[in-house]
Amino acid sequence: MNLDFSDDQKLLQEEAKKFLTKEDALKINRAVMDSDKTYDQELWNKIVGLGWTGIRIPEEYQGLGLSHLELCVIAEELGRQVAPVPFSSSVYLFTETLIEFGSEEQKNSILPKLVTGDVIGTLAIAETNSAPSKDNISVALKDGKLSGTKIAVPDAEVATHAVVVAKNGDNVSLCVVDLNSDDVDITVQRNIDESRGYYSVSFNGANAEIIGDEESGWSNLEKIMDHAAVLFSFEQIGGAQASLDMANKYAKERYAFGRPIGSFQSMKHKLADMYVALTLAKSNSFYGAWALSSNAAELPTAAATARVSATKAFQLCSQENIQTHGGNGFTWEYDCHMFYKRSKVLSLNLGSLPSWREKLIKSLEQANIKL
Amino acid sequence: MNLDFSDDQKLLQEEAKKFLTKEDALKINRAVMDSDKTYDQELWNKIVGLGWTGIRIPEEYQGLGLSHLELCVIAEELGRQVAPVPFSSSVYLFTETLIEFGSEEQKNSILPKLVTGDVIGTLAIAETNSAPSKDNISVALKDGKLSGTKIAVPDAEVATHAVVVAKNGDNVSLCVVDLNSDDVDITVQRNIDESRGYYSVSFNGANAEIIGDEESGWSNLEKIMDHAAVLFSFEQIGGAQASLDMANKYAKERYAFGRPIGSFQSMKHKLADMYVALTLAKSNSFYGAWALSSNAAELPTAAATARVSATKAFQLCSQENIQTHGGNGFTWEYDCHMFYKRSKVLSLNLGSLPSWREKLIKSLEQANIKL
Amino acid sequence: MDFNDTPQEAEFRAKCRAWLEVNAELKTKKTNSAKNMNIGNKSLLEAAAEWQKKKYDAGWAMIHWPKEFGGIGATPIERIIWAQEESKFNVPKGVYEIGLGMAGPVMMEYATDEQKERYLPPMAEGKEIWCQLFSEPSAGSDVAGLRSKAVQDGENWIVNGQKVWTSGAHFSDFGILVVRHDAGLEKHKGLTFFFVDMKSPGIEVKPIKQLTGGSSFNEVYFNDVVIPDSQRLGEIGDGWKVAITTLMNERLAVGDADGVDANEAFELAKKHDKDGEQLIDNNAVRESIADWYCEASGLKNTKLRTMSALSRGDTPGPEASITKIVSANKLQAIGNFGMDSSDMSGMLMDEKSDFIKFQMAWMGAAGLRIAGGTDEILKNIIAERVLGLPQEARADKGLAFKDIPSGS
Amino acid sequence: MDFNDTPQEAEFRAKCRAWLEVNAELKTKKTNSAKNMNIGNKSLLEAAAEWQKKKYDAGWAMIHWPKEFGGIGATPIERIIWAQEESKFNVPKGVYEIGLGMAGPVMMEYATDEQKERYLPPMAEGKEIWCQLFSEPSAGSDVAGLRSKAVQDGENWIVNGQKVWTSGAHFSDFGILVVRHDAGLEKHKGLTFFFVDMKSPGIEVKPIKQLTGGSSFNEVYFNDVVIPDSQRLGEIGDGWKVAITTLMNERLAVGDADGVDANEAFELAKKHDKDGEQLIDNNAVRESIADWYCEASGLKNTKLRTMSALSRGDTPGPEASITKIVSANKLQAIGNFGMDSSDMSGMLMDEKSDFIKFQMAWMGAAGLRIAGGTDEILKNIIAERVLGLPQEARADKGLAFKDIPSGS
Repeated sequence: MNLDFSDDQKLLQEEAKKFLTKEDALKINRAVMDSDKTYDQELWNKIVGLGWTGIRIPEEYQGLGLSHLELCVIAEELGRQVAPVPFSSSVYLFTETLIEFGSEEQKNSILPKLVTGDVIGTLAIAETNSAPSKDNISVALKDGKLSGTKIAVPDAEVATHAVVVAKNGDNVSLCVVDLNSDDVDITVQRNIDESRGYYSVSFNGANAEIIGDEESGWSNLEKIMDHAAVLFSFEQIGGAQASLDMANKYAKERYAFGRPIGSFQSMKHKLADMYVALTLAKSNSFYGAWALSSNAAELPTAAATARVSATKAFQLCSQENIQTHGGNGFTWEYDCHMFYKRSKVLSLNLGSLPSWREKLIKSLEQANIKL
Repeated sequence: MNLDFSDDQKLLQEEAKKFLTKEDALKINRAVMDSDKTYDQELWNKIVGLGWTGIRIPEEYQGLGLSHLELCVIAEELGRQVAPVPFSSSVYLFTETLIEFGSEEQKNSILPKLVTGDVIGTLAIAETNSAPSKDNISVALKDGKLSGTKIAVPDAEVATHAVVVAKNGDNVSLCVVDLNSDDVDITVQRNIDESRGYYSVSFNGANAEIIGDEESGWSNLEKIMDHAAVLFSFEQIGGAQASLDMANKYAKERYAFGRPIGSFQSMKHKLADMYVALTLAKSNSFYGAWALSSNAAELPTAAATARVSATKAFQLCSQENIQTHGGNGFTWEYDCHMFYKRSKVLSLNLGSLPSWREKLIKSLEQANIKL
Repeated sequence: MDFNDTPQEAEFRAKCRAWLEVNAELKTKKTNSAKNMNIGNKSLLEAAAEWQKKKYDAGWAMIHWPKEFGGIGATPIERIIWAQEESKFNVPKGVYEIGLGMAGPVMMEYATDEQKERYLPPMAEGKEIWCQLFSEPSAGSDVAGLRSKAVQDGENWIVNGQKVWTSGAHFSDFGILVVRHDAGLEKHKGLTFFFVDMKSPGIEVKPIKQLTGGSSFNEVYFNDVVIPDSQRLGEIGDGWKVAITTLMNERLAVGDADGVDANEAFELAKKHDKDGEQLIDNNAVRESIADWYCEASGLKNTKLRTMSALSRGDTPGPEASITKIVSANKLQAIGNFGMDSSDMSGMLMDEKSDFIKFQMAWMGAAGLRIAGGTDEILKNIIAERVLGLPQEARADKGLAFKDIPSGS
Repeated sequence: MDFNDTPQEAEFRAKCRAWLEVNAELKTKKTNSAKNMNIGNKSLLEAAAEWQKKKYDAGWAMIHWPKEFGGIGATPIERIIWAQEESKFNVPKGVYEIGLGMAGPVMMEYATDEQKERYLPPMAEGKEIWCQLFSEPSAGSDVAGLRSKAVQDGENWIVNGQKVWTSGAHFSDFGILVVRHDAGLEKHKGLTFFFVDMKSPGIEVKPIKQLTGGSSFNEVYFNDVVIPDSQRLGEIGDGWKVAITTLMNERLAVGDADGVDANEAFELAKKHDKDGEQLIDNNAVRESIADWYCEASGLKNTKLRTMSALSRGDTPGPEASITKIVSANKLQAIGNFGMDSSDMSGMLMDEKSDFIKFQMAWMGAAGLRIAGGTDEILKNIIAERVLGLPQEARADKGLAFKDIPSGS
């Protein structure tokens, strides 16, 4: 019985934490927010240099050949420090798709470049402000050419490639597109988190190559979403933990009425509620990590469970961290808002909380899993 | 602008409160719980003697000829003291049906007896453990004879008559039945509130007389439910207020750690939350009372709004009153449980909280009402 | 019970209405009145000044004030009727409210007759704008813990320190101010109240950038600012007594959270689909909207009950204290709902979309739960003042202010 | 990460399993093990005694105890494995848990060698049942505020007072007891710990009737009860130190709320229809079940993380403290859900219906949120012991117990 990371994985996590602390990722994130940029190139280069983009890429493609578990601990640290890099898009979404469904040729040509940073990827799904479904995909793939517009594509500006969910005759297929092509127009879309970039991406007959079985695009996408749900949940618990830590520190240092505000029972209970939500989310994320790394049949359930509780925990912790900070929490100067905004963006990036609750129940109906 | 009761109505309420306090209705309720009885005959006789069962009955039928508003203030006091009498069944449900839909003959024969207490009525709706709907009524009326079984009929043992919702060919009709008939079998059903009686009632060809238009039985029932929702909401806010008052008193008197527990912030905020819920419910109930007494077009919306918020307020207040009392709150000896149980019974008697939320939204969809 | 005005009220309402119809434009569905102050938004300032002057000239500016200062001595219910009618018209808001609502009553009660004559009419007329200088970086919920210092120097006081969360400081002419004149006294006893010319040398105003990216508030620094003793309001050491009236006015004034409510959630749900299904057909959405509707209706009817009391000439009960707690939390929940409704694209802020107001609500609500008294402080107030629960033992009781633990 | 036992753990589990399969009956879906003690339910007492004896004879009764008292010196992870396996079998519960879980450790740590020899084996064998006597009418959350008095009289102590919430007092042979020996000392310093023969003259046991109508607990009155000083556990004045270990054991032992959980809600929703629609097709129901499932799964996986720590030989973290808060509140919500699901007939308690367990949950949860530490006390514990937030100033600090305000 071991629902925990190994000593090696914990060591990797410790090193990631030290690195991001030394770089002061939170401060870099603030600088990105205050600029027109949507990520930090230098920090990203260093992350690539550390090999994190190749963690899951097999050694034959110049990656580190490690497991999802190593990715989970890195994700938690990136979440804790709100790092402004295209890691989630490129690694959890794009690279995972390549590894799971890429042909030998596709893997050979792209995976090594993901390791070196020459390729950065993303995943383009949404087209309307409704939840994407098999039936509302209209970006079309025909004779190897892609046309139509995707919205809310994360990191599309820095990304060189995208996996695009496309209508392909009667099927939905996944395909890979070079975003630097002249047939692709990328326009920034303002979003609630000034340190993240979301874009509308128009394809005007751009060349696209199908990845994976062309009839299974939608179910393959669902599999990638399950993978990403677990990885995102680690970013979320990292952010939730950081929010709770900030609130805790402030509650001890801030005095009102002659005593630390953390000695007031309403503050204690608020922080206890945050701790409870975070602990449940963390335990469920560990379970999700196990299911992901062991490719267990329970993955759809475990991923949705991790996702729902991590989304709730991060939203609660970042929201009540602001409340704990009082007026200061509502300023740009304090860091609280970075976590509040990131909590919402992380929750929406893979589909909303109600959507994931629904996925969870569907998985229970299908799998007949019992607690 | 006057969203308040008149001085006369407030005087009536004050007298009702004094009467029920002098009688010690709460203690009578406890005695009923400790016995096999499901109501108190003596208290009921006194209530009849005060004329309360005839408040809404026109003077031509020997009633007091007053409005729904007078009934609302009485309801609030009965709720405050958890009075163990068949008032809600007989007055809010049965009498209201007679007044709204009875023929002149029916009114002549029954209304005066409701005033004198010779008739006590109830309303029989449910047959299964699903929410009653037009389509799941199977108790059948044919050639003036009723057959089939109703369940969860309140006060059926003490009641002499019932309005029964029955399938009548293709229609649903309301009809009046004499419960003392040999063709009616009444069996007590154990329920969560030992001071209230619910019964299964079987009709074996009992004589029944249609009341109201035979094709409009269901919509007439809905109208009666809207009336009752407002009246029940006053019982509920009375109970919620009593629960809050108990919690407040205990929080001031009970000491722990050398101070009154009401000085702890978590207790303060708990009681503040109860106060907030109660205030919203009370204001909505006042609005419901206005809509009911003025027969306003908004009644379905106002009734559902009052009902939903009063149900939530009473459930919250009675539940957290137990929590405030700690271990004592969980004993039979303290009064807290009487309110907890009554809160749930009052909420279910007219259909559950989800059902009323649904009615509220339906009414908004139909009426296009704006705040 | 009835929702109709009394004959007198109806007559007064008709009068308000008649004047408004001539002088302003009725709101329509499409009207978006400029509600928020923006730094340097001159057109709002100008528009507000113009409207205020118009009202003043016709006697509508401060109707509850005595005639001599530009009012008509209106009753509380008449004030409400005026406000209800005015709110139906598209008129500029956000410039004068604080001065008129908070500085006005204090000046009315504590200023000398000469000062009232000098300051109140221009305040009502809109010639001079007032702001309020209470909160400090180390004194938020515990306002009385403020540290700005005033030292008496002959006929003057020299003030040093920093205030925060001052709306409109950058365009105000005067401010009301509470400062500490003696840190050797107990916390509440060492405070004194002034009004100050915002153009005084040594006053520096800096905007505070908020979570939203906007700046509706300011920090105000005082560096050896000279205030004549004649601008003291109340006795030396009575500062808390003077301030507390103003604070209660603020807590009432903050009131309802502006922005999306149950109706907007309902409209969105009817219009929008998700997963191929109309949102309004989703029972979870229906249940949430039902609960929000009940809360919104409860607040509205609570206000009507308060008005009923006013209408009878009674003093209203403490019910109003619940408004901000309920509406700010509801706003945060509804904001979240709106963003979740557009799923993967819920973060996109498109000015033309149906969702932007939900995003603004979600951001703004985080501040509203704090401004004008946090959820926690307001619940304490309900518990102690309404329910009569005992105060906690005060850690700062009986201590000289300078000896109170402050963590620094 | 893996969910498999280590080879040693697997071997131990197989041993447990093998013995259990021979000696008990596997639970089936239909098995309803008698979980609750009922006054005078002799068959449960007998069945429990028989099972306890069987385990004792085979060495399974208290496996973590040393051999000399009937154990096998098992590791913490082995204890868990045994408990997991035993819980899969239909064996009687509710008689010995408190004695073995709370009195056992105290006796093990504080009793003399002779006393251990005399009392521990019969306790493990089930010949003698023990109960716990801490709470009092005026000392619930503030257990140390207890008032029962012990006065020393030569070699004996004379005890007077009243205890409450004592499970199993009416069938227990011995009890562990904390009382006040000196009200002139500070609250926590005036307490002393004993064990007492429950058949002593002057002890009177009365059942407490609960909200549910049942009686699982008792009041215990002490009238001049004589306890030999030799039955003192720990030094005079060390009563709180001895008691606190036991209380922490209780808070861990209370743990998960028994009764309906997300699975039962899910099963009900799949089976039941309302308004002509399957409940499970209602999105509001789906969302609630999803949230309950996540909470239940979170608690389960938190336990597995604790086990992982034990399995490595580490001391587990404080995560366990959240179990009762979460599960008792979830139980109350799910109980409500079940009752609301049958709408107008939701109050009917039919032993044979699907709904009765939801009704019992709704009633029981109101008590579970209090028993073994209220929600509020447990949140304080998380805030102070886990998050390190500062304690409030204690109103009773430094005062002699008799001078502490008690409101009476």
